[in-house]
Amino acid sequence: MKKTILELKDIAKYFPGIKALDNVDFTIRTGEVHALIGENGAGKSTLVKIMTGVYQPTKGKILMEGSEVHFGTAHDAQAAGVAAIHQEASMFTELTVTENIFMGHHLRKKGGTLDWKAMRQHTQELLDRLELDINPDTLIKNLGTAQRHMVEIAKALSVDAQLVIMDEPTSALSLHEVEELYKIIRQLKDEGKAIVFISHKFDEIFEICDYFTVFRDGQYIGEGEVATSSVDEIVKMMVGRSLGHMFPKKEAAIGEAVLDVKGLSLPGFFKNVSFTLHKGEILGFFGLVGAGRSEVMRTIFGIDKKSEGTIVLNGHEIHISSPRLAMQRGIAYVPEDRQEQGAILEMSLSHNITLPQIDKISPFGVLNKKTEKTITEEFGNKMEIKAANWKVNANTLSGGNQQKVVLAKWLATDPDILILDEPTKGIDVATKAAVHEFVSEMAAAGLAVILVSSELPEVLGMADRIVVMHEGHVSKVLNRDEANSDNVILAATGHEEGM
Amino acid sequence: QKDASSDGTKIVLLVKSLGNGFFEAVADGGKEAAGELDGVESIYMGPSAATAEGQIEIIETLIAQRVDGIAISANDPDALIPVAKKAMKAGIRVISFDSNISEGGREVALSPSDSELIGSQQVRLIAELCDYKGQIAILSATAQATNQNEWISYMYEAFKAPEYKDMEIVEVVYGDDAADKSYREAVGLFKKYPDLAGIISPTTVGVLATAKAIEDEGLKGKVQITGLGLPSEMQHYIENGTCGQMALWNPVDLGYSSIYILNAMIKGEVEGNPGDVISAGRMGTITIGEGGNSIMGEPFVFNKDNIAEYASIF
Amino acid sequence: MKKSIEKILQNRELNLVGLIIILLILVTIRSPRFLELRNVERIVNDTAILIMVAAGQFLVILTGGIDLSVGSTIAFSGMAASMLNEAYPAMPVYLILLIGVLVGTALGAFNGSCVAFGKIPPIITTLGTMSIFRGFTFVLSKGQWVTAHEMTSAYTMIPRGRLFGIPNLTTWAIFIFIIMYYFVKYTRHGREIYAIGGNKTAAHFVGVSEKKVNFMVFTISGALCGLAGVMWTARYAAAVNETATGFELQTVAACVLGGVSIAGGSGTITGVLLGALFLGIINNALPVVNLSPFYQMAIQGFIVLAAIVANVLMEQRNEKKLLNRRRQ
Amino acid sequence: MSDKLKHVSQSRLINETSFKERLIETVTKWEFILIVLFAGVVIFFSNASPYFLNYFNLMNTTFNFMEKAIMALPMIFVIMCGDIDISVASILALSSFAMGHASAAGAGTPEIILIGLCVGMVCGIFNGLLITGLKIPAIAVTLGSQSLFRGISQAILGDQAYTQYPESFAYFGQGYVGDTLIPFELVLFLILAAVMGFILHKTSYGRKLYAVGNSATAARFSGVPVARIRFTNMVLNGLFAGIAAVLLTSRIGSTRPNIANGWDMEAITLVVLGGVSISGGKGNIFGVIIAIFLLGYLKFGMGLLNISARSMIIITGFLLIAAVLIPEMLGRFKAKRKLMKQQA
Ligand SMILES: Nc1ncnc2c1ncn2[C@@H]1O[C@H](COP(=O)(O)OP(=O)(O)OP(=O)(O)O)[C@@H](O)[C@H]1O
Ligand SMILES: Nc1ncnc2c1ncn2[C@@H]1O[C@H](COP(=O)(O)OP(=O)(O)OP(=O)(O)O)[C@@H](O)[C@H]1O
Ligand SMILES: [Mg+2]
Ligand SMILES: [Mg+2]
Repeated sequence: MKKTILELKDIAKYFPGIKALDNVDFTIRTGEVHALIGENGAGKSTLVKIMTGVYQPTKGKILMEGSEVHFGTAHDAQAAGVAAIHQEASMFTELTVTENIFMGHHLRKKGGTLDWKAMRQHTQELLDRLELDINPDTLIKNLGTAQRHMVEIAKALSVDAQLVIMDEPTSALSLHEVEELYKIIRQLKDEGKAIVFISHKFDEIFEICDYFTVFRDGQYIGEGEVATSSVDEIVKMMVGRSLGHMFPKKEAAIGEAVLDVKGLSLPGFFKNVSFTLHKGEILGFFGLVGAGRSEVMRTIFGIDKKSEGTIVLNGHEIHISSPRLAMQRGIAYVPEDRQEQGAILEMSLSHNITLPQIDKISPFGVLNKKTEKTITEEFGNKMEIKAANWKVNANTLSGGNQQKVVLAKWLATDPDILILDEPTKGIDVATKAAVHEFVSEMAAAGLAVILVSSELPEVLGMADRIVVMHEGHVSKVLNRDEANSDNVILAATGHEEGM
Repeated sequence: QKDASSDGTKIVLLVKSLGNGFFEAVADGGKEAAGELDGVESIYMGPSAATAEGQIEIIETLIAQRVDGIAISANDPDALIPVAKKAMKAGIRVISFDSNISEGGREVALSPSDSELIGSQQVRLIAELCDYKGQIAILSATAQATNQNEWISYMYEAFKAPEYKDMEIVEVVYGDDAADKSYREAVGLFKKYPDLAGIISPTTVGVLATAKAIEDEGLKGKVQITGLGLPSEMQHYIENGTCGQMALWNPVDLGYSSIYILNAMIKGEVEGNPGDVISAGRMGTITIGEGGNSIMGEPFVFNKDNIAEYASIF
Repeated sequence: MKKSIEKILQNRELNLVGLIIILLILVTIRSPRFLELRNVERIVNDTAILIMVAAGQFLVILTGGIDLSVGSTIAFSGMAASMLNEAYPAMPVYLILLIGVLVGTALGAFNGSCVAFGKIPPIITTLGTMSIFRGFTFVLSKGQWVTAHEMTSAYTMIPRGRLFGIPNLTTWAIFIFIIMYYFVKYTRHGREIYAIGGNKTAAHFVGVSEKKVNFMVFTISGALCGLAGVMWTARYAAAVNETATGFELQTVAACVLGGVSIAGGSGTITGVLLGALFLGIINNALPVVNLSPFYQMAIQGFIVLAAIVANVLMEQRNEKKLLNRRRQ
Repeated sequence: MSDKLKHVSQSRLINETSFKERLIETVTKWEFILIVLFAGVVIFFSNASPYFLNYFNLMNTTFNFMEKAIMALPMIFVIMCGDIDISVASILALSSFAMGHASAAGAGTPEIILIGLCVGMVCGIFNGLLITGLKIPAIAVTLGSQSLFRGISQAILGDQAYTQYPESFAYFGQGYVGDTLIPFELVLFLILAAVMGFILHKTSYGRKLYAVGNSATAARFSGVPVARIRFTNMVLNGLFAGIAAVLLTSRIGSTRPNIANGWDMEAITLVVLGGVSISGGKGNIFGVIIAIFLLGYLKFGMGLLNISARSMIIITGFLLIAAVLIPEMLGRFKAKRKLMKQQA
C-alpha cells in the first residue's frame, strides 16, 4: 500500500567552509507523515532545499518513484510534484494573497494570458478550506505573522503535489491554526500523499507523524516508527544524551512592581491594555493570532507610538519614544521576527551581539575590540551558538542558531526588564531547555520578564502570572496556580471575559 | 626616454566640447596650418561635455606635458583664468579663440568677429527677413554662455537704431544647447507670442531646432529664423526657405589662424603685444589690437544661393 | 467595507491625477490658452518619448535596479539609425526603425548580461555603459551630426505622420503603454518581475530565475530606448552626439512620481504614465508661463519636490485612515 | 578560529589556515584588484609618457579630482546606509553662489568660507528633513532638490557671474602647503579621509552605519537611532559639498550657476568603484581612496597621451564594470575551488 515516492541517496551538501549535509539517506513513502528531527543546524532545512530544487546537492542522487531526477530549479521540483513551506519567510509583501499563492505557477488561459479570475476563485477555495477569513485581494503587508504563515500553507496546497514538505510550519501559528493544519495534513495523508514535517515540538510530532528520521551534525543518525518510540529515545538520538524536565521554573521571590501599564492604546492594534510587572516575576502573555501582544510590547519598547495610556516605571511615569530610550531605562525586547527585526543577517555574529550596547562599550565613541570580544564569547557560548567562528555572517547560520544570536544580543545588555516575544520559536529541545533554565535563573536573580508565547505549555510552565489577550484587549489575568489550558484558551478565544 | 623638445612644436586646440561640427571644422583648419608650418603639430582636444571644469582638467595635463601653446575656446571666461595663468607661468603660450577668456587669462584673444558686429548683423538679418517690423525673440544656448550673452547685449543696442523702430525684442529664452529643450522653447514662443515675426538663435543647436519647430508647426513664412549656424547642418532649412539667411564665420579659418598666431608667438617672432602683426598664411596678416583682441572679420552670410557650396566644407 | 478601504490604499494614481489637475489649473491661470486641444495634443506628443523610455525604466526599477544608460542608448541607436538612413536613403524606413530597435536591444542585452551573468549591480553596470555607449556614439559619428538634409523625408515622417488624426509618435506611446500594461498584468514574465523586486529569496523558492528576469528587463529597456532613439532623431531631424543627455533622470523621476517603489516590487505602469505626463506638462508649461527663464530650473525642482511630498503625505494619511477604521 | 567554539563538531569545518588559502583570500579582495589596477596604471603610463612619473605632475594633477574626492567621503556614509544623494553638485553650486554673493557684498575670506559651509549644511538639513521626517526615499528627494538648489542660484544670478574674490581666498584651491609642492587640497583631503575613515571603521557611529545599511529595521529594534543617522549623513554630505565648494570656487576664482555640473554622478562613481555596495552595508574607505587615485591618475595618464575624451569615457566605463566583474569572477572561482577541496 505504502510505496516509496522520493529517495535521497548518499546526499552531501557543502557550503564554503562547512559541510551542511554528509552521507545522508532519506526515504519518503506515500500515505505517511514523516518527521525530520534534529538540533538547530542539523541540516534539515538544507535537505528541504535540496528536495525542492532550491539547492543542488554537492554529491549523491535523488530518486523519484524509482528513477533518478535532477531538480535544477524550484520549478523542476514543483513540476515533479514536490511542494514546500519553507522555514524562512518567503512572501511578496507588496502583492496580493492570490498572487503570492500562484507566483511561479500562475494559471493561464489558452492564449497564455493569466487567468486572474480563476486564480482568485481558487485562492478563495483554499482559504475557505483552511477556514481563513482573508480577502484574496489583500496585500500581504497588511496581514499579521500568523496569517502570512497560513497563506504559505495555502500556497503549498495550491500545487497538485505528491509530496508536501513543511519546514516548521507551526512556529508562528496559534492553536486554532495548528488544528486546521492537522486536519489538512490528515486529509493529504488520506489522499495518499507523502508529507515531510519538521518541528522542534514533540507534542506535534507525536500527534501527527507516523515515522521519523533523526539527523545530527549533517549526518543521518537513525529512523523509526513514532508510535513505538518515546520522546526520550528520540532526544537521545538527537543530542546524544537525555535531557531533564522541560520547564525548569525556579521559585523566585516576587518583589515590588517595576512596570505599571495603564490604559495603553494604539488605534487599530490594541485598546486599554493594563498590567503590572514585578521584580523577579515572569509574566506570560498568551493570545491568538493578531491578539496584539507583539504590538503592546513594541509600544513599550518605543517602536510604535501609543495614542493613550501611561507607562510607569519604578514609580515614575515615563515617555518612551524610541528603543534607545527604552534601553536606557533598562528594557530589552527580543522581537518575534528574527530575520527582519532581530538579527542583521549580513553582519558578523560578534557585531550582532554587541550592537545594542555599542555606545556603552565604546568610550568616546571609539570601538573597543577587546570588550567586544569578551562580550561576544561570554554570551555566545552561554547560548551555545553553533558557528564556524564569531566572524561569520548571521545568515550562514541555521534558523535556530540565528534565534540564539538574537537572544544573546539582548541578554548581553544586562536589562532590568526583559521582554521576550516568542523566544523559543524554532529552537530545538535542548536549547529550549537551556533558554528556559536561563530565563528562570535570571528571574530568580531579580529580573522582571515578560514572556510572549503562543506555546501554551511554555506559558503555563514558565509564567508566574498569565495575561491573556483577545482581539486587542486584555481578556483575563490568571495566577500560576489557577491557570490551566482550558481557562487560558477560553479567555484567548473571547469566551470568558473579566479579571 | 624621448626628449620633449625634439618632438617639434606642439600646439593644442582646446575646444568647448567634442562632437560638435563647428569644432571639428576648427580642427581641420588647425591641421591645415600645421601642415604648412615646419615641425608644428596641431592637437585637437576637448572635454566630452561642455564644462569649464572639464577644460581645466585638460589644461592641467597639458601643463604637465609641457606643450608649447594652447588655443582655447572657453566654456567660461573667468573660471579658466587661474589655470591659464598657471600654464603661462610654466612657459606655455595661451591664446583664446571663438569664445574668449577674460583679460589676464590669455595673451591674445582671437575673436571670429567683433561682438558688436555680430550682434548688429544678426539684427539686420532678421530685419531683412521680416521687413523691418514685428516682434523678435532670441533663443540662446545656456544662460551662462558668455559669448552668446555678449552678442545678445549688442543686439539690444542695435535695435535702438531708427530703422528698427517698428521692431522689438520680446524675450530671451534658453535652449541649453539641447535639441528637445530648444524645440520646446521655440514652440513656447509661438504660443506666447502669436504675432511673433522672427527668432534669432545665435547658436548652432538652437537655430537648427527652431527651424525644425517652425517647419513642424507650419509657420514657415510667418515666423522667420536667423542665427549662427553651420551650413552643413542648416542646408535643408535654407534650401527649403524656412531659414532665409543666417551667418557664421569660417571655423576652418579660425583654427588655421589660431595655429599661425601661436606658432609665431612660440617661435618668438612676435610677443603678442597690441600692434603686433602676424602673417598667417592664406589669411594674410592679423593685427593684434587693444587688450590683445584680434578680429577676423564680419561673419559670412549664407543663403539659398551659396549654401550648397559651403555645406560641403563645414 | 473592506473593499473600499483597499481602494483608498491603492489610489496612488488618483492622487497623481489630482496633482496633475492642480498643476493644470495653475498653468491655465497664467496662460489661458494652454488647455487648447491642439496644445494638449502637442504636450502628449512631446511626452511620448519619455513615456516609452520610462516604461522600460519602470521594469528595471521594479526589479530593484536602475538603468542610467537610457540616454546614451537612445543617442547611440538614434545615431546608428540616422547614419543608416543617410548612407542608404532607399532603405525602407520601417526596416531602419527595426534596426534601430535591434541596436537598442543589443545594448540593453549587454547591460542585462552584465547584471544577470556578471552579477554586477545595475547602477554600476549602467553608470559604466552610460559612458561607454555615449563614447561609442562619438566614435560612430566621428563627432559629426546627421541633420535634416541628410535624412530622407520618410525617415523624419516616422513620428510625424498621422493615423486617425493622432500623431504617430503618440500612437506609438499608447501602443507601448497598452502592451506594457498587458505584459506586467497578464503575463507570467511580467509578474515574475514583481516577484524578483519584491523578495529575491521567495522568488528563488518558487523557481523564478533572477538571471532571466534581470536580463529580460534590461533588454526590454534597451529595445524601447532603441525605438526612442529613432523617434528622437527623426522628430528633431537631427542626430547629435549629445542626444538625450540627462534623460535618465527624467525617466527615473517619472517612475518616482508615478509611485513606483525605488526598492522594487511595487508600482504600476499607469502611475508611470501619469508621472511622465506630469513632467511633460511642466516641461511644456514653463516656456509659456510668463516667468524669467532663469527661474525655470528652480521652479521645476520645486514642483517635482512638492508633488513627491504631496503624494507621500496623502498616502500616509490614507494608511492612517485605514488603521483607524480597523478594529474601532 | 576561536577555540571557545566548542559547539561545532570539528569534523564539519574545513581548515583554512594554510598560507595558500590566505593568499587566495587576499588576492580576490576588491581592494586588492583596485591596487593591482592602480599599479598597472602607474607602470603603463610611466613607460608611455615621460611626464607621468614626475613629482610635480603627480602632485599637481590632484587638483583635478580632490573636490570630487572630498564629496565622495560622506557619500560613502550615505550609500552605506542605502541612501543616495544626487544633489551634492547642486549644493556645491548654491554654496558657491552664496560665497560669491558674500564676497560681492564685501565679506572677507573667513566669512566667505563660513557662509559656504553653512549653506552646504543647510541644504543637507533640508534633504535630511524630507528624507527622515517625511520618509521619502533619498533618490526622490535629491532628484527634486538637485534642480531646486542649482535653480535657486540660477534664478538669482541669471546669466551673471561672481568673479571678485579676496586675494587670500585663492589659497584654498590653488595653494601649496608651505614650501612644498603638495597642494593644500590634497592635504585637506587626506586629513578628511583619515577622519572619515576613523569614524567609519573605529567608532560606534561607523558600526551603526553598517547596521543601518544591512537592515534598518533590525538596527532600529537594536536601539540604533536610524533616522538620526541618516539625517546626520545628509548633513555631512551637505557640509562636505560646502567644503568642495570653497575649494573649487577658490580654484577657478569665479562662480556661475552651472559650476560643477554633473559632479554628483562622478562622486557616486568613485564610491561604487571603491566597492561600497549600492544597496548598503558593505564597503570600506580604503577601496574608495584607491578608486579616487586610480581614476584620477588614469585620466591624467590618458590626458598625457592626448587620448581623446571620447575614448576616455569608454575606458573609464569599462574600468567601472571590470573593477566589479573581476572580483566577482575570482570569488566564484574561489568558492568552486573550496568546494572541490572539501569533496576531495
Ligand atoms: N547558505 C549557507 N551558507 C553557508 N552555510 C550554510 C548556509 N545555509 C546553511 N548553512 C549551514 O548549514 C548547516 C545546516 O543548516 P540548516 O538550515 O539546514 O539547519 P536546520 O537543521 O534547518 O536547523 P534549524 O532547526 O535551526 O532550522 C548550518 O550549520 C548552517 O550554518
Ligand atoms: N485583517 C487584518 N488586516 C490587516 N492587518 C492585520 C489583520 N489582522 C491582523 N493584522 C496585523 O497583525 C497584527 C497582529 O499580528 P500578530 O500575529 O503579530 O499578533 P500577536 O498578538 O503578536 O500574535 P503572535 O505574536 O502570536 O503572532 C495586527 O496588529 C495587525 O498589524
Ligand atoms: Mg531549518
Ligand atoms: Mg506577535
